[in-house]
Formats: sequence, structure tokens, C-alpha cells
Amino acid sequence: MKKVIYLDNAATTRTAPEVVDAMLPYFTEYYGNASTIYELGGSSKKAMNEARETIAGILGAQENEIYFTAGGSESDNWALKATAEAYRAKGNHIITSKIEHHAVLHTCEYLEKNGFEVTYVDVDENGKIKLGELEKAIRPTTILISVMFANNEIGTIQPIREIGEIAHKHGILFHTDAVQAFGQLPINVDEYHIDMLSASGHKLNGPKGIGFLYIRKGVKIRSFIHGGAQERKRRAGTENIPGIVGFGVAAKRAAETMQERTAKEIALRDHLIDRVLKEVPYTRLNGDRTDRLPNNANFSFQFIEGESMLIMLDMEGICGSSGSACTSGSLDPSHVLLAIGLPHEIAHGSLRLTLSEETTLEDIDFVVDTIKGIVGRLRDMSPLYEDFVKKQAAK
Amino acid sequence: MKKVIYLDNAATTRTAPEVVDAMLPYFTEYYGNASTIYELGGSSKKAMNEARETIAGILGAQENEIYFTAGGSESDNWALKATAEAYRAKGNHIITSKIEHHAVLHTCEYLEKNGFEVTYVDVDENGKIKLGELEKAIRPTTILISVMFANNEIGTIQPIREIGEIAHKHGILFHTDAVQAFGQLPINVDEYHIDMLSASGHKLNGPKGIGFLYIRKGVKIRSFIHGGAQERKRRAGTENIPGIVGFGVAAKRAAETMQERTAKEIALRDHLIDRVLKEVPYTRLNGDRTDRLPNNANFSFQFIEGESMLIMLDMEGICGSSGSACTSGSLDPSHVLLAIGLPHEIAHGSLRLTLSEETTLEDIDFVVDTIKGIVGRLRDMSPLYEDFVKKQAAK
Amino acid sequence: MYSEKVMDHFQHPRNMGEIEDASGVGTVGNAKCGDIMRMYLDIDDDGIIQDVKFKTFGCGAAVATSSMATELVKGKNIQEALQVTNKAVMEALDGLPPVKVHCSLLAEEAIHAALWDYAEKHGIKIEGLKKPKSDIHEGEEDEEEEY
Ligand SMILES: Cc1ncc(COP(=O)(O)O)c(C=O)c1O
Ligand SMILES: Cc1ncc(COP(=O)(O)O)c(C=O)c1O
Ligand code: FES
Ligand code: FES
Repeated sequence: MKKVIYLDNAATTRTAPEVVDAMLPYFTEYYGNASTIYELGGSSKKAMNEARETIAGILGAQENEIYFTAGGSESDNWALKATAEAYRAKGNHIITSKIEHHAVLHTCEYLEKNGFEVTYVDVDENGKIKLGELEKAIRPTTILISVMFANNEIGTIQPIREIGEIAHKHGILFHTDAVQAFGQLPINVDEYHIDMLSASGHKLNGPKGIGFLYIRKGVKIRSFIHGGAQERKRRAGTENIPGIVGFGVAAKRAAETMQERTAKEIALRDHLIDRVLKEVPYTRLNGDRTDRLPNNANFSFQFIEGESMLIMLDMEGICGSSGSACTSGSLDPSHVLLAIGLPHEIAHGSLRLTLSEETTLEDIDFVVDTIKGIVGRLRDMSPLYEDFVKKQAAK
Repeated sequence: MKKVIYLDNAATTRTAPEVVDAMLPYFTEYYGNASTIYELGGSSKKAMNEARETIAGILGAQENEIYFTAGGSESDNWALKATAEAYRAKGNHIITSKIEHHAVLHTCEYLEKNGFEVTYVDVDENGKIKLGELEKAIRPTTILISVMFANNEIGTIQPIREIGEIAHKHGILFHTDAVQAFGQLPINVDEYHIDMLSASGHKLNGPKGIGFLYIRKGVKIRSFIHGGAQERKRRAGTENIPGIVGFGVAAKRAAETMQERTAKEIALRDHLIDRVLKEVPYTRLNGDRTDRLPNNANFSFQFIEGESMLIMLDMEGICGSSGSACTSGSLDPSHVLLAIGLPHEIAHGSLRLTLSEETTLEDIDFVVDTIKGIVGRLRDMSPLYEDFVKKQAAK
Repeated sequence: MYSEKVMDHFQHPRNMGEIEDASGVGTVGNAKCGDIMRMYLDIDDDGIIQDVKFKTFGCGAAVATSSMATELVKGKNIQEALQVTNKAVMEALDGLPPVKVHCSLLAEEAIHAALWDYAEKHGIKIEGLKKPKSDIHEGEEDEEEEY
């Protein structure tokens, strides 16, 4: 088999073998329902509580503020819809940013159809939210500010503490989608004034289909999934014990290795960025140069289209992703790239490479060399490039 | 370690080792996101589609009518809330039964708080829905009938085909919570006139945290979890590939072994029921004697309380469950046992034993012998039994 | 879920049974969960509780608290027995899960009911003893805050 260089860790990660090992006994041995009183269920409950403690510890939160869900999307939907419902008497206005994940944006659109008003605050050319605009958007009816911790496409890290301060100064709840940040960046819910926080297991070498929503004690949102009394009556459904256990181990692992791992990733990422910008002409880096996720690089290569690039990279064993219309279901280029001001045709030629702890310097060098060849071939094929070259020549 | 006799398979089941084996490669090897275009994601997508085909095949449905969720509770919430929303223009009335799972009942209560009207139809003393009452409850504004396929506590199987016929005769959508029935009973969505059906992986030796909602083509409900374009844009969230693969294998296994397995379970169940009713005085069987889940037995032992019984059984290595108030979070005895007409104190002394393919005749005989001893000891301790004995003596 | 002490008292309940011609018998029911407890006291002429027995229809916590309560009142005088509160019983059992706090009230109330019965039978008044309710409603555990 061809060697695969997997650089799509923002999409999903490899479940760490020790995470899988930790999960295994809970499938076939300690499979009891955690809500039962016999001993078999007791083991499940204990394991679940351990995971909850681990995660709470990492965030500086209380155990009973962590509610397990089926993933980041559910957490985002829950946070937004249930807050909207619970605080409707107070107001119907929500503030978010233009570059949120669809789990937040489409939920906001849904809320707009149901009588809520949403302000989508602009970001600057590096993808940072405009704090002045954010504060100006606040109305007496604003009940929630939801801004992601770090962006999944361009990696930009938001000034979360400042946003939290603004929210709390005005007595507004603050939710952050930390699906990309949890396990990658240090987060403390008190320091950052966070009232709700979404995370997802599979982004940090944990299993898919498990996430959590942190809900600060006192925030009065209720259930999103109604039914049994699980998760302190706030999230019904038989607990996914193997998933929860796996998430716990992955979170612990991510927190313990964070410093060393991200330092290594940052070095490799910077090497990747430097080489690409230097060696591939007509290329730009998207996202903030320094306030960015340790493992994220996002380029736009002028005159070429993302999906073609991805397929060619795949043929060389390299997995990446693109904000190109052609690769998503929607046919619109990434809303994030448009929001930072890229014209359509440049947004089209974007490539996101997201590293993992397994990425090596050789991988990166091989990837850069490969990109150079592919970009060259695609430009030769591109009528836009032809026009450009002719125009240049005419000068 | 003491031998454990696990008779709580209605709560959750042991994940079958071959199910776990099938899942494993999708954690660490084919871990790619199914929505990507590179090959690693392709393997995930293929595996997911296979599971979808398997499940659709079992139900006589189309592949593109199966939507994966995080479990039975999410499926129930989705079916009810999204139907209510989509068909609100047509009407605001929903019909269900008094003995539904809380995932349906609490969702209905939520809808009642949001402008919907819900009729909770009665059941008879065996837990069968009163069809006449059901049909009489229909109004011009009725948009949905939701009745469970089989009850999780007392095992009673509902006349689903007849309910489906009534629903469709009146142009009303029909949803069934088949969380207990899927994999245990033959189901065909066309024959039974089912428009939506909920199921959950962990009830049939599949993994926890995965379920599906069957939605008949043409039913116009939209998303419950908004965000990415997964599941044909109807259910956002990175797909839980290992979970989906495991569910597929479990479903296939359950369908293939259904006839033989349930015949064996029925024989053991009947032996259990016969011995208990014969050998333990002042005991009744709850639920229909014949139209009941192959693996379900549910007894009420007069004068004693369920939780005490469960703890004593646990000390002998037997895992069961109870409809007693004391074991649930809610302190009210099971709504199902009350709905079939049991007085509070008798509902209290209920014991549910649910078998699996691994249950043996020796297990059952040991369980019956143990129950006899425990019931005796608890009655000696019971002031209610004392009163009863004194009253008998006075006669 | 339960502490070792609770499990021990559940498995080996102390003083379970009846006392014939007891000096006082009290039966109380917990309206919250429908459980019932009966306490028998044998009190001598000096007002010392010489013997005590119980019967309980209830959960593991109810059985364990009845058992512990009988141990705590045995050999005590009436005033001392009145000091055996549900809190004292719970502490002696190394605590109960929050949803089970109400169960311990059964024990306290059953003692009070038996003492009341004793007082009535003997035409005396016990300082600090109020007529027990047959249904207990207090002792709501810390419910999840209703947000
Ligand atoms: C009939 C019924 N419906 C729904 C559910 C909820 O399923 P889950 O716990 O997988 O969310 C269950 C089991 O808990 C059930 O038995
Ligand atoms: C920023 C962000 N939010 C939310 C999600 C949704 O998470 P999940 O796919 O686990 O539901 C993702 C990833 O897909 C993400 O990157
Ligand atoms: S030309 Fe095929 S999607 Fe863009
Ligand atoms: S006394 Fe009923 S729950 Fe304990």
C-alpha cells in the first residue's frame, strides 16, 4: 500500500490506539447501562464519571457542568436553540460571526425563521472578529453571543477573553464553539468568561459520535433531546459509555501532551507555510499568521481549482481539504474565505492542510514538493492562468 | 469473579464481539471523514452505505430513507418535533399512547408547551392500545400518530398494522418507536403502513450512541440537528462510522438469527413465567401473555418493593430491572404499570427480566430459585405482608 | 451507589421483625415514593428502650436506615431516642445518595410514631414530641435546579 500522508486532521483524526484500548472493555465486558443499580452498571457509571472529571478539570469547570452529547453539531444546536427558548422572555436577539461553522450558522438561520434576530458580525482580512462591531451590535434584547474559539478552515483564533468580557459586561450569555480548539489550546472557562462551550471527540484523536456541551451552573437552558433522566435530566438517551470513556482518555492525552505536541506542530506548520509561500508563486496564506491553530495551514493558489488539486494530491497519497465549491455539497465556495474578503475565483483555489502529532518533516517536504508540481500542472491547464500570463507578457 | 446472569437486555445489550471486530478498523485505519473526496474517506463512505443498505433491506425500505442518529431518543425527538414543525400549517394535534417511552412522552409534553395538543390513548390491562379510542381521537387537525411497536417494560406488542391502517385511512402520518422491536420482530414498513420508525443500536448487540430514523420518501420533515450536509442534509454532524458499521453488522446478525434465536428465547421465557407464577404466590405477570417480546418477562410480587429485590438479585449475580419508583430518578412508579391499572404498591414490587441469546435453562432455573428465596425474605420484612397475614388469620 | 455500611445493613438488617404486645408501634408511609415502615418499641418502667424491631416495605436505603435507626435507639431513654434524627441515621451510614435522602425520614418518623403510640397508651406527654403525620412530605432532596 502507498504511504498515506493524512493532513486533514481538522476534518477528523485517527482514533489513538490507546483510546480504542480503553474503550474496548466497555463494549463486551462492562456493557451495563449506567443508570441501573446492579454492579455491571456501576462500572459504566464510574468510568463515565472519570471522563467527566477529566474534561471538567481541563476546562477549570465543575464535573456537573459537563453534559455529553453525540458531537459538536448537537452541542452547538443545543446551546443555541435551548438558550433561545429559555431566554425568549428576555429578548430575541443573538450575535454571532460570519465565519462560524454551519452547525452554528444554519441553526441561527433556523432561529431566524422562528422569530429570532441574528447579527452576523464581520471579520477582518485575517479572520478576526471586529470587536467594535460586536459591541455595537448589542441591543437590550440580546440574549446570546456565540463566537467560535478557533476557525476550522483558516485556523484563526478569536480574542475569546475579550468577547467574554464584552458579553458579561452587558449581562449576555457567551457560547463558544471550541470544537477545533479543545485539546489544542489551553482553555479556562472562568478566565475566558465562557458560559457554554461545545467540543467533539473525534477532533482530538477520540472517537466519532461523542461530544459535550459545557453549561455553566445557573444557565437555565433545558433539554434539547427529551426523554430519560440521563445527564442530570438534561440530555436523554442511553449513555454511550465506550464513546465517553474514549473521549475522556483522548482529552487527558491531548491535555498532557499539548505543550510539546503543539510546539512540534507549530514548527512543522511554519516550515510548511514558509516553503509554500516562498516556492509557489501567486499564493497567499489565509488566516492569521500567528493567532492560528498549531496544526493549520490554509493557502489560496491563484488560477486553479481546489477539487482538482485534492484529487491529484490524493493520487500521491496526500489527504487535504479545500474550501472549493466543488468539494462541498453546496456549490458555493467557503463562506469563511468569502468573509475574509477573497474573491470567488481565489477562494476556489484554496487548500487546507491540518497536521497531527504523527506528521514528520519528511512528510511536509514531500507535500511541498508535490504541491509545486501539481500547481504547475493545473496552471498549465487553466485558462485564467493563460489570460494572466498573456496580460503580463503584453505589459 | 462471580458468574453474572445478565437479564436486563431491554436496557442495553452486550456488544457482540464480531460487531466490535467489524468496528475496529474504522477507528485507527479507515478513520477518514466520509464527506471527503480522498480514498481514506471513500472507505468510510462505502462502509456506511453498506450498513444503510442492510438496515433498509431488513425493513423493506429504500437506502435513502434511513438516517443515522445518535440513538433511539434522538430519533424519537426528531420524528415528533420535526413533524410537528413541518405540518403545523395542517394541524396541531398528535395522538400517542399512555405507555410510550419517555423519549416520546416528554417530547409530547414539550410540544404541548409549544402550542400542540396531544391525546394520550389508553391501553387495556395487557397493555394493548384501545384501537376504538385511537380512531375516535382523530380530529381534522391530527397530523401524527405515534405508537411504539413493542413496550420496553411489559413487552406488549401493539397491533401496528391496524394502527398504520387507521392512520393512513385518515391521511395521518404514522411514527413507531421500534427501539425494542427492531431486530426482535419482523418489520416491513410498507405492510405496516409506517412513515417513520426509530431504532437504537445497543438494543440488538450493537454499539451504544448510534440509532436511525426511517423516514418514508415524501414525508417532509427537515433537520433536527442543523449544520453540515451529512445524511442528505437532514442530520448534521461528522458521521460516527464505527458506530454505523457496528449497527449494520448487528442488524444483519439480528435479522439472520431472528427466527432461531427468538424461538429459543420464547421457550426459556415461557419456562420462566410458568415457574414463577406457579411457585411464587401473590404474583402476577404484566403485559400480554402471547403478544409479547420474545425475551421479556415482567412480574409484580405483592407486598415487596422492587429496588430491594434488585439489590438482592445483584448480590447473587443476577441483573434485572424494576418499575419501582425507588430505582428511577423520578420517584413515581412506572407510568406503564399504572396505565395497565396496577395500584401504586403493586407497581412497586415489579421485576423485569429480559433474556438474551446467551441465556440458558440453568440460568433461568437458578434465577427462579433465587427469586423464591428473596421474595420470601422481603415479605418477612414487609409490614404490608404482616398486615395481610394477620387479616387472613382473623378470617 | 450505596456506601458499604448501607449495603451491610441492607444485607444483614439488625432488629428486623415484630414485638408482640409492644409498648409502642408506629407505622409511617412516605408519600413521595409510597414506601412504608413500621417500628416496634419495648420500653421499660424507667423509660428505657429495651428492645426495638422494624419492618419495612421500601428501597435499599429505607431498609438500611430502619436497621441503623433501631441500633441507634436501642438502650436509650425516650429523650435520647428523640435525638435520633434522619441526619444522625444518615451520618451513621456514611451518607446516602441525594435521591435517597427522603428515605431516611421514614426511620425518624417511624420512631416518633412509635413513641407517640407509647405515650397515648400510657397517657403521658413526651416533651418535644409532635404528633407524627402518617404521610411524610418533607425531605425533598436537592432536585436539579429548575432552571
Ligand atoms: C421503547 C424505547 N424507546 C426509546 C428508547 C431510547 O433509546 P436510547 O436510549 O438508545 O436513546 C428506549 C431505550 O432506552 C426504548 O426502550
Ligand atoms: C468548528 C466546528 N464546529 C462544529 C463542528 C461539528 O462537529 P461534529 O462534526 O463532531 O458534529 C466542526 C467539525 O465538523 C467544527 O470544525
Ligand atoms: S465545475 Fe464541477 S463543481 Fe465546479
Ligand atoms: S423509601 Fe422509597 S425510595 Fe427509598
